[in-house]
Amino acid sequence: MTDLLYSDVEESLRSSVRGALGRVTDSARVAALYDDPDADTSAVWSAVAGDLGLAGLLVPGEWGGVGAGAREVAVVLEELGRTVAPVPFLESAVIATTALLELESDVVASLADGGQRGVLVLPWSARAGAWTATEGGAVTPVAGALGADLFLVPTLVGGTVQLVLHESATVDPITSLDMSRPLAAVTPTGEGRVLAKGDAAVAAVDAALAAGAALLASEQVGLAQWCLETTVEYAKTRVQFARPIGSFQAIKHRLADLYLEVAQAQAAARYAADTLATGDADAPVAQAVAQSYCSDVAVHAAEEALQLHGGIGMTWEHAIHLYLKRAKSDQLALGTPAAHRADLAGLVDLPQH
Amino acid sequence: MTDLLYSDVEESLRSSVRGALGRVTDSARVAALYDDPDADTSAVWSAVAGDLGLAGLLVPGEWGGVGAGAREVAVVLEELGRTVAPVPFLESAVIATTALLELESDVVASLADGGQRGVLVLPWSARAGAWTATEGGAVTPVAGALGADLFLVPTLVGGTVQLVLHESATVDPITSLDMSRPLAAVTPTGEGRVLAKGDAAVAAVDAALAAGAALLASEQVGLAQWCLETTVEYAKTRVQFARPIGSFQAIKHRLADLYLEVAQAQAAARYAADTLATGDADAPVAQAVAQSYCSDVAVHAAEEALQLHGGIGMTWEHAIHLYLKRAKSDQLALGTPAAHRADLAGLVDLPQH
Amino acid sequence: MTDVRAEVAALLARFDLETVDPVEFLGARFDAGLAWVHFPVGRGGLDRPRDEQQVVEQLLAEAGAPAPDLGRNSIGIGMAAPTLIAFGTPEQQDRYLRPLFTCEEIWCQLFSEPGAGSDLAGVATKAVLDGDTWIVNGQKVWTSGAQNAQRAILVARTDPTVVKHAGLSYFVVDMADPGVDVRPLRQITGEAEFNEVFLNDVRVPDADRVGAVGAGWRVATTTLNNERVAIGSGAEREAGQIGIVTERWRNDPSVRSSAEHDRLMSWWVETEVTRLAGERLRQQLAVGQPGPESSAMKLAFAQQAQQISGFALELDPDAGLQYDDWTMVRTVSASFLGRGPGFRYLRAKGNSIEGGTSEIMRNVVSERVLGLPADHRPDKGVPFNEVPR
Amino acid sequence: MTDVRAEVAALLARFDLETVDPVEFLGARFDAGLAWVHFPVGRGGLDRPRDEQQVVEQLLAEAGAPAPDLGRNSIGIGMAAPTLIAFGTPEQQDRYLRPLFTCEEIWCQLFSEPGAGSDLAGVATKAVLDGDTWIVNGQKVWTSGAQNAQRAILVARTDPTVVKHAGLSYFVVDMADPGVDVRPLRQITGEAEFNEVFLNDVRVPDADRVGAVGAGWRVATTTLNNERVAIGSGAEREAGQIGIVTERWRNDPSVRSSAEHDRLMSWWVETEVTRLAGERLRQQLAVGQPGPESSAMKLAFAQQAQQISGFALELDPDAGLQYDDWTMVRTVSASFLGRGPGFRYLRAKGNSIEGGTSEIMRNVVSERVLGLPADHRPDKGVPFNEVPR
Repeated sequence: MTDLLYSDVEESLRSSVRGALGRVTDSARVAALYDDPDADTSAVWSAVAGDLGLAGLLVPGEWGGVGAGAREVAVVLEELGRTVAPVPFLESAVIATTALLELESDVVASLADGGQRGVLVLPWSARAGAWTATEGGAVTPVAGALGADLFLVPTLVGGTVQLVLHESATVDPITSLDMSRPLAAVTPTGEGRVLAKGDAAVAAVDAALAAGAALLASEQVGLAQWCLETTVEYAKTRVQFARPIGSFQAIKHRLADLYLEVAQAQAAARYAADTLATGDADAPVAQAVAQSYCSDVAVHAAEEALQLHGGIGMTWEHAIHLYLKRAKSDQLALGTPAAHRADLAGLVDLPQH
Repeated sequence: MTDLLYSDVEESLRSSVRGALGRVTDSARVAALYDDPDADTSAVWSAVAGDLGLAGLLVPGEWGGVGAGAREVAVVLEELGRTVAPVPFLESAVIATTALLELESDVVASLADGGQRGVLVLPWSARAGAWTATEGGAVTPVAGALGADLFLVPTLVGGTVQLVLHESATVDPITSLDMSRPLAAVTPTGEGRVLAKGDAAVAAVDAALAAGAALLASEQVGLAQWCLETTVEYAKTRVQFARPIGSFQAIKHRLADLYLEVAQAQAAARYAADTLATGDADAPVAQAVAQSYCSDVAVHAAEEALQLHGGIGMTWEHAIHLYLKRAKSDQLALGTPAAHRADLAGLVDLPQH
Repeated sequence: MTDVRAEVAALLARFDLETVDPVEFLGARFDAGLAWVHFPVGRGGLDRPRDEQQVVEQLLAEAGAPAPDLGRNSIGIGMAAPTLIAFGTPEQQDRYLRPLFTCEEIWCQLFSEPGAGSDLAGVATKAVLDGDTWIVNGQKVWTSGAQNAQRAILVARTDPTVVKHAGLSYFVVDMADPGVDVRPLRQITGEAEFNEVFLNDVRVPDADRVGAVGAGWRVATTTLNNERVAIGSGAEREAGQIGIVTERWRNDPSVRSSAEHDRLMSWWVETEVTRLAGERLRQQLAVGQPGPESSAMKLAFAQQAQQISGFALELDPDAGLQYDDWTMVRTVSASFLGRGPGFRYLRAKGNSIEGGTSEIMRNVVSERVLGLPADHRPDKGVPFNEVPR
Repeated sequence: MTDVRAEVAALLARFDLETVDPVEFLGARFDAGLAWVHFPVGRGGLDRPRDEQQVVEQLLAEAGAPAPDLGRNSIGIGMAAPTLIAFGTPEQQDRYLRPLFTCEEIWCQLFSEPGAGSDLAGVATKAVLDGDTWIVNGQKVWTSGAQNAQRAILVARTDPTVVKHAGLSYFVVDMADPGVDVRPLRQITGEAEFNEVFLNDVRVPDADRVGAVGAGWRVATTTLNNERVAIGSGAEREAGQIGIVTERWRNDPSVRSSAEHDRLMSWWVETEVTRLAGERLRQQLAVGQPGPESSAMKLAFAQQAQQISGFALELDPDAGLQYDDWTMVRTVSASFLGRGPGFRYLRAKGNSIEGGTSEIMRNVVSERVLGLPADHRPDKGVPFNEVPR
């Protein structure tokens, strides 16, 4: 069985990331993005990708990366989820990076040091085995495109999928449910350079989306943990009817159920990260399980957090709404839970008919 | 909008039925059927069908019936559900009777006075539009066959469905999850008399199964109400940690949720009974809604009753298990909830693909 | 005996509905006793049975007569008016009812506080008598329409030395008082549908107290009982959130999936049985069996609105990832369905909080419908100012 | 320093495993200190670290050596033995541990009572000291294996005038005492897997008291902590109820339906994440981070067993309507999966009751894992005989 715990190195990484994020972002800065989508968030990218060098976590040393793996990336994503950090780490340092690594393209070096950001130009709802290459025209809605430098565009040319690298594109912002991960309509411009064709291109895109799905689960776990912890603390201090609301048994039992969900989501996300890291044959199953489960847990955690905070949870001034919007968007991102369960059915030989 | 309440006449009927059932059956007598399936339950049939004349509720006066309707039958079934009464009322006085009425067959007169019992020989899981006529051989598992006098057998003859009346059959008892509604394998014997052929036969069987499904919902409501009321009473009196368990908020909230379910089930069952009684065009929708909803509510009510009674609920000596077994069997009877939802999709134009 | 049909006819005969000024017409309607026929003569009513009001409303609607703006003045018409009739002085009734009905004066409600959410009687806003004027200080929240209101109904604590329910009084407040500070309260949807209202030395004449000093809880309960919980979302099948989803499913095969189909049908069934149960409850109320059962309906309505609006986003993920507009606007009345799928999802989260949380609804059902014992309340019998907070 | 591998080898060398009498072998194993290596020398152990026991078990299993019958004597070996080591007198340890390990003496547990279900410390069975003998009267329930047991561990009330936890004492009872009346307790499955045990003037020598008078709760807690909650249903994917359903689904296309498919996959995912969380918890325990988190696992296990076994009946309604056998039989150990679908459905209902109800598990998680405040307990600090019942 794989190691589902966190190593000391991973905990130390967590603590660096948490410290850095604490210095460069907070919920007020995230909330400001809803009124001013152009507010400057470059400090978050700089801190995560530049100062800590995390953009290169997945990239081997020979291409300027750290040569760590998916387990470490998962820890970073847990922390990004905990803070709803406005940073395209998953989009560039995981998804685009994985596509390039899969093709053994040295372009990955320009992403590894955080100097440039890459994006896989597909709708954010795409998942491995379920996406369509563009035949030209805008692709929408794409996450991670605003501020990106390198556009990896799955393109259909004469019936064959090509993965084309563009260095420029028209990027039209889209008002997003989750403004901390803003979406855009992307129309690549310029000639572009073909990185791969046919099966190789398809395999690179599928690998990128699979890695994204596997590791999005850790972002969802971090988010759900924040919701659970914040709500438990609130329940201990909020007094109604002369008692902390956390002493009411119905509240207690719901939080106990939520704890169970979060604990299970954590195990599922760890398993997905570990099997991805080791190239385990069970990785596709682990990813489908983690995405279908963690997506719903994150949404449930945010919804319970809002409800148990009562009226204050419905207000703009409390941070919960940022988590709810991220959780709901994450549920739709990279394949819905039902879609991943359908994929899983094929993997474990449980056909529909 | 249809009348979803109970008329004074209906309440008076309820009170007669409740009184009669109180004299002839109780949970100990039902439990005894599990150890001795041949224990005599004829007094229940006599009381309901004979003394009160309820076997003829649906049958017009000219055929010796009462000429009442589905609303009154629903009230009787609520009471039978409340007591898990071991009596084939639904099987004979509703399903077999409806088939004969649909064919305007005077055979119905022999059922109307309760002197004979009829049974539609189909598996108990059959529903309108989803059943197969026998080509000979045993039909299994059939409810209401033990002790029946008239066997209405949908039979496939030369590719055409016939509804054939047999006055004898080989009836082999089957150990049933719900021994208060014992099942059997039925092989008709003798020549039989063809009551209808082709579309007329199919329509009669479908009408019988539809009426059965519509009114089974009321049995489920009565059963669920008993579970809710019994559990609420227990929660008021059972003391743990020096408090009645009904003062613990988690228990209270679950019972509030169950109350809501039961109230909704009751409305759904009333609507199904009323639309059946008036031949309303919405009756098929009402039936699918009532069966898919009330089936699950009855099971949930019995399961909650067991859980909230704790250990005593797991014992043979408490009556809850009789209700759980009936509820689970009723859920499978005359179409599962998922099957009825699939039917409903066709009725309200919400196709799967 | 008055025939309300004749009275309506007489009223209508006096005006050209094409050109009439709404305020003038509503004033005349009030004076004719057709505002609330069950109210006393001279106070907008005719001392008639309550159910005749339905006849009046129907006849006036059929004629196309101007109606009071319930969107803007639901608090005034739905809650303040019946409370004033039940507890107000003749002077208060004479002064307030007519302009309230004509919507010349819009009302809002100052009940909820940050510290008194579910615990409605835990109000901390203080009113201290100074001569014949009450000086009010405190903070209220979730006040819809406060920015447009001329009057407010207020519950404030006039005696902190007795148990919480006993120390409250009920007032009519002039929103033009310089001590009233209304600030928009932005919600997670981006809109500010509600306000916070800060009360700083607000002066309320004792003549504007409704009911006895210390009787505020009883008066407020009358108000809240008139905050009629809409039972379900209406009598139509496929009303509300489910209707939006089914319409999409029927018209757009691209959102259909067999994995989601049974879930769709389950929600269809859930909303349909809630509709039927709501209808059954209305039939019971009509024959005189009212009760706290409507709390269970509110519970079902909130669950369905929230779950189905979330499900809708999953059916069309690319649309669900987007939002129509985050611009902060102040709205006058609640819109649950009028905007995009993301708005509907977020706004529905309030359904289980506003007007009593789902947790409180479950308490009500378990205690008042099922008769289960109350939970432990440490503040029972304890003076308000001795309760730990 | 002792090497347990060498000790095992030495033990194995002394017997022909083909022919050896199990009792003789187990006695020799006990004497060699290989029963529980962390127990003291002379009492079945070698004073070795606890985790070396796994090595012993594995080596003996590989060699095919006779093992104690845990099905019959799980109470003795799993619960009584560690309690006797922690609290028993030397005489008690000498007298009881060896025959317990060899299964010459089977043990049962007399803790639960009809009036003390979830409220474990609410035990009403009385023990009154008469000279040097305790006279015990009361009723116990949910006692598995009582019909085959020679010994029992008993919790009884020795002082009703103090708070409930303080008035209990812990005893070893000789089940052959004429005052012990064991009656089968039939369950909803038709089987009697448990017993009721009536204690009428049962005589227990004071020498068979374990721990101090009044320390019974502490002793019992040790026992219960050793009632190791099986975390999940094992380390294999598709173990338990889900495996039965998936096997059926794969092998029998007639039970497949698209309406049920997403539900099947949801349960598959649920059981898989519980399996992973259980594995993660085992890994945490192995590195020394034990805790009450296993209560959450028990919760998940019960929910899944119940829901999936119910789902299984819906997949094949005609089979689900039937039952294998209602004949009352007394069974020695629990069978969850061994019989038909109806039995599995009914038996699973006990999963959320036995070993602590799911409600108690949620209390444990919320208070001991999440640190939420305790609910109101009116009996706190009140002598047992003054608590209203």
